[in-house]
Amino acid sequence: MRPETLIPLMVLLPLLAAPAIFALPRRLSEVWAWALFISVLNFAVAVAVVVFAYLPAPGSEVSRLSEGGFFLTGAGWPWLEDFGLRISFGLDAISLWLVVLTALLMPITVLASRTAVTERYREYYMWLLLLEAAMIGTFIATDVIFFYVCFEFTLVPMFFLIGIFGSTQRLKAARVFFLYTFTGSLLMLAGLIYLAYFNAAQDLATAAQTLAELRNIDVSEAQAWLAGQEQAAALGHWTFDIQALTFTAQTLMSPAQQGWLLLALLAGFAVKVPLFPVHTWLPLAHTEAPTAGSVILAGVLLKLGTYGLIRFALPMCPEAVVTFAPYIGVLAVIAILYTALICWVQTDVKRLIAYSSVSHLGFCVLGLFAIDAERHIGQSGAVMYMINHGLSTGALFLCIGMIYERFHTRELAAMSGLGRVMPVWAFFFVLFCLASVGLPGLNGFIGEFLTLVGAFLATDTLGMGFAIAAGFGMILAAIYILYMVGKVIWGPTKVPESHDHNRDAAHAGEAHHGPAVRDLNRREIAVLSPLAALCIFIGLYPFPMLQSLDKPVMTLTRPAAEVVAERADARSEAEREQAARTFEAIERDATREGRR
Amino acid sequence: MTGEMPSLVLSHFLLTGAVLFALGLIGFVTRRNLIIMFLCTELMFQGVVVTLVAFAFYHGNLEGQSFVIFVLTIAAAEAALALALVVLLFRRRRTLDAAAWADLRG
Amino acid sequence: MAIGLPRKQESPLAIPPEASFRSACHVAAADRLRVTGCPVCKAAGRVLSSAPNGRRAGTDGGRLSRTTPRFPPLFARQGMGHVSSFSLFAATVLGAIALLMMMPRPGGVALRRIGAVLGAATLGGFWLWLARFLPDLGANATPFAYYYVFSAIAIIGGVRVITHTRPVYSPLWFVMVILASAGLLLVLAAEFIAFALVIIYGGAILVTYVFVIMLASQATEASDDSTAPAYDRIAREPLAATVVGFLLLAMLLHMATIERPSSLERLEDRPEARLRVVADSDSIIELTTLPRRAPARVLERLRPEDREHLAAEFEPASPVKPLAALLSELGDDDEADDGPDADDVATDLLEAWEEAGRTAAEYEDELPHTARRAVAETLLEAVEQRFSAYLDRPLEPAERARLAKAIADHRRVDNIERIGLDLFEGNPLGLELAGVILLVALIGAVLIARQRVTDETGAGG
Amino acid sequence: MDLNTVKWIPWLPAFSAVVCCVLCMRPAWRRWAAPVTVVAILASFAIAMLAAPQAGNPDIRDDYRTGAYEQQVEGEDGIGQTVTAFRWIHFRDYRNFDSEQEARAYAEAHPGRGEAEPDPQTDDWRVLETTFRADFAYYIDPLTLLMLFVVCGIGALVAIYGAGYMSGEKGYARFFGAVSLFIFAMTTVVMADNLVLLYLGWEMVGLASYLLIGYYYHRPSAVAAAKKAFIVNRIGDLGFALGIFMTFWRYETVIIAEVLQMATSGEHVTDWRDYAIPFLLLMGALGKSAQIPLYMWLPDAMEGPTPVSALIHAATMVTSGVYMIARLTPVFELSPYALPTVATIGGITAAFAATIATCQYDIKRIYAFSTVSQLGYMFMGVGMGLRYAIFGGLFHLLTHAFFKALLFLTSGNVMHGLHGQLDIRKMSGLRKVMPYTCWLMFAGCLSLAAFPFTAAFFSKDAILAGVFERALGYHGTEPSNWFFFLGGLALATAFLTAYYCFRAWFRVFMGPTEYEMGTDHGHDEDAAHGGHEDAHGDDHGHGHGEAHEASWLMLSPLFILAAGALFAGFIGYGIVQELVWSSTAAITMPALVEDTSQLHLTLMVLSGIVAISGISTAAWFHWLRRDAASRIGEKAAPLVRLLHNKYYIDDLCWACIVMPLHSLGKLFFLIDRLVIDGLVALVGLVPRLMGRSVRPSQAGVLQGYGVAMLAGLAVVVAVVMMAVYLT
Repeated sequence: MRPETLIPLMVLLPLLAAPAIFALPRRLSEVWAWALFISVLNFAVAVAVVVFAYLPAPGSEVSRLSEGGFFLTGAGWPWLEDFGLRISFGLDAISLWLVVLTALLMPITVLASRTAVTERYREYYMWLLLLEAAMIGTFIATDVIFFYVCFEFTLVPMFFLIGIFGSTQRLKAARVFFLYTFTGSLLMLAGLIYLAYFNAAQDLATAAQTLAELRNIDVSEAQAWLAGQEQAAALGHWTFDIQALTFTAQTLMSPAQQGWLLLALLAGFAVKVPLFPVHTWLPLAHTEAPTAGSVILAGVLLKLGTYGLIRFALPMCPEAVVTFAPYIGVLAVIAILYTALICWVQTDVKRLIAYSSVSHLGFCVLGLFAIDAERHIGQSGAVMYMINHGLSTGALFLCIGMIYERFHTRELAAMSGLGRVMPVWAFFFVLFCLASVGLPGLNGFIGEFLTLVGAFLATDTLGMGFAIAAGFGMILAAIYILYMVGKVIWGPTKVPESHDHNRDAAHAGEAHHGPAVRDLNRREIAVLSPLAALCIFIGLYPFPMLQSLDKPVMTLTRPAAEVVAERADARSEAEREQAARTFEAIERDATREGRR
Repeated sequence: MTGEMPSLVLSHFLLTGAVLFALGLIGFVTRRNLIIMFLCTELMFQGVVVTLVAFAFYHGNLEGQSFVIFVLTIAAAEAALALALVVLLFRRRRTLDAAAWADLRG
Repeated sequence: MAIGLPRKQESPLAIPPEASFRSACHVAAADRLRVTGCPVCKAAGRVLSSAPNGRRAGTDGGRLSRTTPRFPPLFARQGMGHVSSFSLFAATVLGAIALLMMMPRPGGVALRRIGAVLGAATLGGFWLWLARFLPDLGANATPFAYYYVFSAIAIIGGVRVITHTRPVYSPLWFVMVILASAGLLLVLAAEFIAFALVIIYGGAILVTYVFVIMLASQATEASDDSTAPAYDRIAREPLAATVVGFLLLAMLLHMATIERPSSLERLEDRPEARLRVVADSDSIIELTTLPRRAPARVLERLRPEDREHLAAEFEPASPVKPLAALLSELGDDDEADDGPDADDVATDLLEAWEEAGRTAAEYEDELPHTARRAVAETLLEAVEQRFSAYLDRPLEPAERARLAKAIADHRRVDNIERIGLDLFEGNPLGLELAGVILLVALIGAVLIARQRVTDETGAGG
Repeated sequence: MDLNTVKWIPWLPAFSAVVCCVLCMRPAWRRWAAPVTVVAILASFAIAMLAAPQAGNPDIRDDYRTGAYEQQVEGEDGIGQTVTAFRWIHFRDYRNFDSEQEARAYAEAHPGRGEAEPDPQTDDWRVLETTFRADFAYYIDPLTLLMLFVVCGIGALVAIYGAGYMSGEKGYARFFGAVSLFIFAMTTVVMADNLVLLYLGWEMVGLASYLLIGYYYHRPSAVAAAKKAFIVNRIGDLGFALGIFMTFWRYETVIIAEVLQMATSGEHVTDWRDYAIPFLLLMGALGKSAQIPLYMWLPDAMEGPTPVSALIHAATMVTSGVYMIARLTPVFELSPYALPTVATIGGITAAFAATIATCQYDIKRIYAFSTVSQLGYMFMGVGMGLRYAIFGGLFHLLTHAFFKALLFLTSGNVMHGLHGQLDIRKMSGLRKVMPYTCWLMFAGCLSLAAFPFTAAFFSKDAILAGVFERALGYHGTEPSNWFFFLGGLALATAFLTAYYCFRAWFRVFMGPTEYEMGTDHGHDEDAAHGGHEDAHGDDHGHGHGEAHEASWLMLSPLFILAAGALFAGFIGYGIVQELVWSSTAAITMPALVEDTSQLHLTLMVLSGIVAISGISTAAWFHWLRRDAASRIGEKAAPLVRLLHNKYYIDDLCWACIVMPLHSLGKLFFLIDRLVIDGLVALVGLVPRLMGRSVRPSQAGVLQGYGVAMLAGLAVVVAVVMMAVYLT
């Protein structure tokens, strides 16, 4: 079976399984078993794709992963042919790792929500599988509208998951979550359609003309160059292929148009990433979402925003990205410091971690917009950050879910010194906290360190100041994480009382006095141990992932890097002229004095 | 003045008819008593009748006047039915206030 | 090939660049007017339409040749000859204010009195302004006087109908209005309508109103109106209603009184066309009408044998007898019996009469005024020739006047007959419908009255 | 044994850490944690010592005296060798060339960098090469060996002691897991080949200290201390990270050997970044070695169990800062102000900490502040930029490891015996009760006070010599009296050091033997008593439960340490001098020009006198005339209180840093909920308001509609009239 067919399988499998699960099995254990089977199967397919990725494509001896662009692309099916809409899909290194992350998190969340959800469970697992299908669909899409459809469709299951299975204020949270992201993404759609229109409105003559103006080269040369480019064939008629549109946006759009396109894209993705001013929906959604919901929300949904930024915003509007990078950098730094401080004063554990993921994604965005003429460390760091944040924060939410299952409270004040009572849980919790704070040796460090290096070295767009400010974020992160760990794990043992009486209701014979708290059972260890192992493994040996990311990230950031290089040259020329002028002025004075 | 012989011109009668019609209209809109409102519609009919006859006269044919006959029949029929309804309404809510019947509001 | 993008945006509305909105509207308005003629009189329109540029073909000249129908600017001298629209508007505004003050409002009795006074003053002032020429008219002033008096009463009655707080008095004032308008109708020589109005309206409808008001309104003491239900004492948003009402009135009046290009207008301009109201007592208006003929349409449909019988019935009273009597009267003061005998005089007069009738028919499609005058003159001349032939001397003016009067008397058809004829000949369908409507109304009223109604308010009764 | 086995040194303790974690699972297995850890550390120690001969370049050694040698930092004949374990973080970037030939030439010139390939979009050629390389690789040079000796040696001894000390603890395996994790981290720091790996070790050491300080986690003070330690370290690490970024920005590489190579190569043009890098790296060192701005975590770190204090907060972790500066001295040399700053901070910290130590009453606090001041000495030594100074600094590091570990472990014995009692006012005359501990501590104190011919005497003398050589402008440095001031400060600190350590000793062991037992039961608060039954009466009445001497398992390592503390001077002087001067630290050091033996002799005599006078004053006040001490104490009460409260610096930094940040957090949270949420809600409100404003127009009243119709009609008529009239 050709590897290309594996890719749509990952979407179709959960998509078809979801209604089946909803309809057929009756008992909770059956439904859960089937859901687990489907998600594990999907993970297996994902692993198969990774294996294919590392194998050399027929005819070339180097592994597929090492080519730059989309290495596994399928022809896809025509959807609305006369509008140029096709369901076309393709994987490159970035989307590959994100798909594997999604495929990994899904079985783990299903495994974790065995005891969490006891009523309306068929619906619950249906929505989970639909969510998985939508997410994987977004990552594999190479057609803009297919991407947008999946991007939007992720909202629906999430809305129901929060709305039905959340805690107290779940309806408000679901509503705010849905409307907030939805309005943002509508603007994005507008931008994308404008781009498609712009592309359709071009034909070779006018394209050469605009290119000549933009690059102030003569028309014939622009014509010749355009003829050479194979993506130029897409000019003149309606198409939504990402690469064609990227080519048009890069070459033919004026900086102003690119600015507007960037603003539209930012509107959609900034809300999803939660960048600073538009982040207020996240803490609300997280505290109200069920465990599985917030794991997926933090693990993958937030990455849709950053994935969108690197896939769409960076390559499509390089000029605008370079001009706007410092401002977005400022927003990112504010996000890091502002939310880190907020985390420190939180009383609800889940809200604390929600705010912490806003702070962490601030790092990710900082890395993304650290455009450097020769290096792409920032962007690679950002992609690594996405994956690592998914693992560590997802695991953190799982730990908290386990606490919530036992004590039905998330108040920090209500519990302390659980380390003594639940040592295994404590070990995992401390491990994931340290991973999320970016302790070297664990996976958080890779992303954080590389984004900071990228920000530090991108002197033209960001520079030292941003890295130092973000560095303080690292310290604040240590503060609020240790504040939480100190409260929850260490200190004198205090178990929330609410736990006792409902536990007694469940087990009549339980010794009613004293916290008969169960530590993690085998299932829960099975949930956490793969994530822990991955955290340590990626922390110590990220080499294969980093190696695979090099080329795709370079192809995506190359236009922006070229713009930075051009501007740097222009600046240096201006300086040189300036210096020449002052030199002449000095000479003139000297000669005048000489004459006098 | 032009020394022209002033004469009773159509406009005179239109003036009166129009005034009567306007009064009826204003009455209909301002008065809150249902019956008086219908009475004001009758007043409007009256204005129309005057105008009709004036035009009939000025056109030298009697179509206007014959049309007045129809106006009268309509007025009569309308009065009969309207008043019957008003009585019913009154019996239902013991008030003739038009505002009492505002259930179809937005 | 995918859909090519439209190169240039063709705007559907292909307005010629230079045409501005206003001119476009003007063109449309002018067309409309030319086609339908004066919105006021349908007949005039027909005439105009035949003439391409509004000139009536083959008329005797006169100031018909107005090329494009142009409305004079707003405040030009008005058709009513001596009323400037400014005064009209001033009167309307004052009237509105007065009415507003007179509206029933809680406690504002003093205000309502002032309003009444102001209203009366405005009405009086306007009438005086309109009728400032009455004194120098002398004899011809009577119709004006009647008009002014009756319309004043009607307007005052109307105002009192809507401003009176006690619902019982409104219909009574309405009766006053009915009577006044009946007067007006009489001025317009529509006696039948006037009286029908008084009988049907005044008598029947308003009585039912009073009856229902008595039935429906709670018993309120006669004197003070404070206990009257609130909905009677307070008007609903009087200000808005009054303002809008009088705005509409002002516009209607303005339209009514402006100089219009319609032929009727032209008629009024020509002095001779102005209707001279003959001051004779019994028949105010010299009414010319076509010879009374049985309605051809009716006859056609009848059975042959009925046709003669009916035709005879409808045979218009032959004019011979009165004319013969007049002739003999004129002739007896000299050679009594030497004139031809009555019968052949009658036949001569009949032939002359029918021959004149035929010539009059040509004017059928003429304007009513011209038709009426032409018919009258042809008949007068034909009979005059016969008389002078018999009396072999020209008639003195007095005799001519008596002859004209005799013809007029003969031809005069009084209003009721005319309406009957018009109803049955003009629109028999309308009549039938009217009957049906009345029947339906009757049944409806009965059914509604019999309906049992549960009292929503739960109060007794 | 070839050099490659060196790469196993860090991974043995790491493996033992994992084993310890597994051992935590079952109570029965806990007993095995200690042996596993000790074996692992000893194995690493053995590998390190066996690899010593291969390390470094034998032919460099003989001409180190003259310094006139030209050598490679790395490679066969270089100073140290690099051993790679596995690849960690790599980044590849395209290097563009205009023509194909250039690209091909470059590819041949740098094998293994990838071959030339045409650029699809533009017409030039490019080569894909690795720009950022950070592997798990280890750079072995004499300095590394010295540090390994300290880390693994002392580590092993402390681990053995810990086995005895921590027996019976519930978290026994957890302790040893953390210790082995620490050894792994420390060895990584010491052997790191690139700065990023150094940073990894740096932070892991911080984590290990966090876990160990917070070992007694049921005590909130321990948890707070652990958190404080980790956060203060993290602040230092931020500076260090920024230093790494700056070096990568400046040298395009993070590998220490390459950086040193470039720094020491002739044609290196220094720009502003070279001035900034040392200061950033210094910030990291200050955080880790608890110097002036970031020292407040070390005294609180005494909350941890004593072996931890001995190993981490005396011997190894705190010295990582000194090691880093020594390793990167050539980089520090680039900026003229860097090393003097290091020296100044060291000097001031030494004096400052010594003053505070004089008025502390808790033995471990005294030794904590003494560690801070001794580290100040080492900073001074490293910061001079002269051969003797750097030798002195690093030799002092070694000797300090011995005697400070000894002192801490003996105080551990005291605490162990007196059930957690550490306040010297509540105990005296314990020499009869705990004779071995008494005389072992006496040996440690002698060495700390730099009593003539003890180990510290030689190392401190070398530092003083270095300071005064620099002051006098020997070996090509220009004389500056600032270093005279530092020298004087150092001598004063020496006096104070001698005074406070013997003050403690005399108070604890001399005088009448009466003491108060401590409060904590053995070592564990847990109600369920651990297996270890406290053999001695566990009632904690006043004075009558008697102290006891530590077990042999605990005393044996102390004897070794005592031997080291006393005789390391003679044995180690030559070896350490050789190791230091042939390591990368001494590349840029000026050669020995003047003959300084005369200076050394005078300084030896001077410091001897100072030490003896310090000891005698301590004896006078705290042994013979204790009442005199108390009288002076009352007179100088405010000064004593100031010093006891550590100049109130802790409270100061709490008030002006921690509290404002916390309230800022609260403010931001408020803003987040009100302002930003408010705006969103506002946007939601607008449509609702519009709806409400239109509703009354549909009031349902008939006349209302009538008026509306009328108004509409009037408007229409008006418009038509206007249109007709105005045309």
